[in-house]
Amino acid sequence: MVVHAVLLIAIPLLSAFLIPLIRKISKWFTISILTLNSIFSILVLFEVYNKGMIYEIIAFSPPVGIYLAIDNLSALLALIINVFGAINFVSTLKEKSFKFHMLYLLAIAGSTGIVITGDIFNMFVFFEITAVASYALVASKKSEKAVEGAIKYMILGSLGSTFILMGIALIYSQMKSLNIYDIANRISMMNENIKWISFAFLLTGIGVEAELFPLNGWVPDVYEGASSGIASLLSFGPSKAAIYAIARLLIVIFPSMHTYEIALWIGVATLLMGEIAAFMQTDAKRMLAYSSIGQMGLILIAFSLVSQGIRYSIPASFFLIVSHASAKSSLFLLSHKNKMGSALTKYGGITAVLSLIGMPPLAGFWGKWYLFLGAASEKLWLVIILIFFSGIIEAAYFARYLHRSIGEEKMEASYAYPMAVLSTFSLAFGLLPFIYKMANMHLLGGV
Amino acid sequence: MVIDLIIKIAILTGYAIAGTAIGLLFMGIGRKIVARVHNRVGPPFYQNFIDVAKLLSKKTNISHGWIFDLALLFSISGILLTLLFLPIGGVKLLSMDGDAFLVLYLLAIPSLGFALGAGASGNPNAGIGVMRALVMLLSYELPFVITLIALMIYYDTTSIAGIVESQHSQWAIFIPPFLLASAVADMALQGMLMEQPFDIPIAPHEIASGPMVEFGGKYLGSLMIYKAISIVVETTFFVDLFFGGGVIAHGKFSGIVNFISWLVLIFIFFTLALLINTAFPRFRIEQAFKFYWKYETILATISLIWVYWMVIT
Amino acid sequence: MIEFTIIAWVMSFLAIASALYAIKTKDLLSAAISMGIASLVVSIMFLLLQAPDVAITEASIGAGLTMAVFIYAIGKTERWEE
Amino acid sequence: MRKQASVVITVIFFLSLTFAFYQISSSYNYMENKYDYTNPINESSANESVPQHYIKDTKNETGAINVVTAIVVEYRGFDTLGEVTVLFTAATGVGFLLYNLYSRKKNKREANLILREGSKIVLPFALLTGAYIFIHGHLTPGGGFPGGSVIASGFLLMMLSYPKFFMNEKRLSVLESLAGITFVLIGLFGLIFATYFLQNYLNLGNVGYLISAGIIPLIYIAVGFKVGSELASVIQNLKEVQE
Repeated sequence: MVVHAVLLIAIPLLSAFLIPLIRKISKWFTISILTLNSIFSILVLFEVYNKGMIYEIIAFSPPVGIYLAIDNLSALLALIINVFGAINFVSTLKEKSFKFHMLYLLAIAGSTGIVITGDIFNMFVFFEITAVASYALVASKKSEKAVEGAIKYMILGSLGSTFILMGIALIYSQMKSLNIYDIANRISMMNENIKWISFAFLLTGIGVEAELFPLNGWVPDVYEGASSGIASLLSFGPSKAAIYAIARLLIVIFPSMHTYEIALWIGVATLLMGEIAAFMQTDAKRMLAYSSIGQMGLILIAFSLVSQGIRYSIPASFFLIVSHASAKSSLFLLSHKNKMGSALTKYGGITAVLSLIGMPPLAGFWGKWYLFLGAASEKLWLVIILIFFSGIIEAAYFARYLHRSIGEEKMEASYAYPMAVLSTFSLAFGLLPFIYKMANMHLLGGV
Repeated sequence: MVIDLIIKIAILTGYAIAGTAIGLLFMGIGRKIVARVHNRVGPPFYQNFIDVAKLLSKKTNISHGWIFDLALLFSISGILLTLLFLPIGGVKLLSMDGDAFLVLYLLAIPSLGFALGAGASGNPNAGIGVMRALVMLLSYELPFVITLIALMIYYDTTSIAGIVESQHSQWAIFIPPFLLASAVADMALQGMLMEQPFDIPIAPHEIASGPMVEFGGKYLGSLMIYKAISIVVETTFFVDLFFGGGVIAHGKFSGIVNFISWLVLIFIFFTLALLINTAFPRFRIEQAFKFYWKYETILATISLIWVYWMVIT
Repeated sequence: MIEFTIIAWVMSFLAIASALYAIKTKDLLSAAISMGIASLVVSIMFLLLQAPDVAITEASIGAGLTMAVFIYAIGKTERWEE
Repeated sequence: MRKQASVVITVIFFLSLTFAFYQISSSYNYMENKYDYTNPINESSANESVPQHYIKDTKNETGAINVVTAIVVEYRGFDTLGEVTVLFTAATGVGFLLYNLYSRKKNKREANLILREGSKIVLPFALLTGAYIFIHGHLTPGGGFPGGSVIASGFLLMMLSYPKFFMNEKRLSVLESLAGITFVLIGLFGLIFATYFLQNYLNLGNVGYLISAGIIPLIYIAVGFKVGSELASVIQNLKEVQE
């Protein structure tokens, strides 16, 4: 069956607009819409899997109009965002306000839009939707910490949006086009200085959302303050979409040795900062937040190894994204009580932690392994040592975390079931054979 | 198809049984050697076989839930999987690009397994032991990884089999920087084997065997099997890296010769570890940490830079 | 053409000056009002640059609604910055 | 320390921007350059720069005289849908966060007589202007966003002069969602009656007349209602909130 990819965005938007009219049943309506959207995202993934990259024109043919360009990685990310969003919604069932459901749908739609759009300004618009929805969702707990985190996030996020807009304006001033692939094909015509300045602006702007090194001051506060369901949403939704946007920037628009190098060292700095800070935390949620930063650094490293190790880099990022999205979101759900009482939560928590540390045969292991291979093929031995070093630190604090959080207290079913299901994904993606084929296919279009 | 599978399963079982037997034998001989150093007679060398048989035939009444069971299974399967990836006497069973990283990860599995088991058992001594074991893991991995990367840079491969094959003409130990690196790696081996002065996690006199304190009966028997295989695996890893997997002959009966030389080599390094064990008192945990992260890491880095310099000139 | 240049310079100067004043002053109310002035001046600039669409939007949102929101917010909190 | 750092960062930011814009002006004039588009999609027939395409072909392709409107609603209609949603999200977020903090204070100071009476006269004209701006979006400068904000500023005037003035929250949000649904449905009808999402499937009509340009006026009316009601509700929320 052929599915229009634009429905992935249009349906959540339509239902978000519809919810104020049907306030009474908004919860069940949202669940059914999220389910529908997950089914669509699965269909889109299969279509991409069969056909390769798919395009969906909106209104006019590009470069005059806008189109959606869905490659394998973005189809996978759309799947992750939508399916995980549907599963994770179960944990927020206690929220009664229909506005919460609207914001949730909008955050999902925005993150999906970032990954599937083929137009750089359209990407900015979806960044805005995602960011604004996330600010409100973070503050929805209404505790002092939540509001503090949300305000920090909002200030940095709006600065970041300004930077993105500046970068896009500079690109448009030179290329007279906003289509990513069109820009990529003609990037050599661009003035060298403007290219660099716009790259810097875009990296800075998206880096706020992607939790990169100097721009991630908001991360621990936000994850600590937000309620568990929302922290989980942030860990698989907006941050993954943003890191994918950076990948498009690096691999498609500005492919050159220097950009890869810059991204590589930013990634390494992010990784080390995140892991070392996580090791020193005493609060579980803050530890998970810093560990998220570290993982984002890993994913960025994977994306920046594309000059020699492209054979390995895309599978590496693929598995790292899957592993981090599933494991970290399930751990954030666990951090609601932070005690693994029942067998279900024990299973979920242990699987998630092992996948994050990188134990075979879970998805996290394949990610790290391909990452090592990619780094070795580029002869970046120092990077390997640093990644390994951070991996050891990660293992140490996660082992401490496991050791402390195994206990007798039970969690509510609305948290226990989603977290178990979410962490199953890192197991399933580590084992399913067709995933390997998918991961090894060329990604990001014919660039 | 089916026959292939059966053959594979048979080979795996054979590896497991052989590894266990060699390990238990070594442990028995080791007990004898330690006793001689202490000027005692010591148990016979087959004592460990008897111990394991006895423990496995015992009935276990105490259980701490499925995580506790899983932890042990986890550790044993991790160490068995590692064994399959290590070439023995130059004969490789499984091999792929980048399996050196895989083995490093696999070697960390048992520690995590024990952390899980200890967490599930709830014994405070086990908790202390696990914390120490994790700090030890943290300590010795870093210098070890640096030496491993020095090897990878020199031989330009990321698979252990590749490293072993590259050493056919000349063992790595005869190249000056790797002499230094092997000294570092040997100390890391001492930590991996949990022999003195690095037996802090077990610390028989302080915390009653640390992570393993709650294991009894069948569990203790399987634990001994795990210990036996881990001796073989860890020494083999060391020998593979620096002694070319013990490969000395290429020819008609080279398989047997190489197997024997491998056996001799791993026995030598196990004995070396035991002798160090008998001669030194135990470090405190922060001393061990400092030892590894200060002196060992510096030496390893020196050898890495030396190798790098050799490669680029 | 010379008139246009003069008006553009004056307008830019006014916009920058009022924006700087908004940063400098300790009185939040006058800061909000001077931000409104800056928006108004910028909207005139848009008009001069033949972008009437943007000019209408900037005038009503930048000079009208945003300022009102700021003034309501200041009314609920404190007028003077420490 | 922090202050110095922020000054340094700001200076660097502006220097790089200035440098970039200087480079733009000194690089080349785009109207003289004709590019070959390497087409991302095979069917695309564009063979010139995008701005030139907008200026030359807007009238034939969309039937709108106002090029800006054509770009905003037709060529880049998806972006506009997104921007409307951003505003919607912000309004929803404000309403969601301030929901518990409402208080209808009784004793508020009244504005003076001139403002009160004057605003009564001005309000109808403000609403009319707003409506004109968004209905004639495809003919004259303006459109949904400016029109909506003009309408909202009319209500702002009422709020300033009558502190007890208050709009029904529920009706506002119903209006808002109806307008949003209209926009998305128009897009989805494009998928059904034509090929693409948001494609113009109505008759373009006589270029220059009020009823022309297909879906553009419809979308702009929806956007106007949406923006007006959203901004009004945001202001009302912020006005009613108590610390």
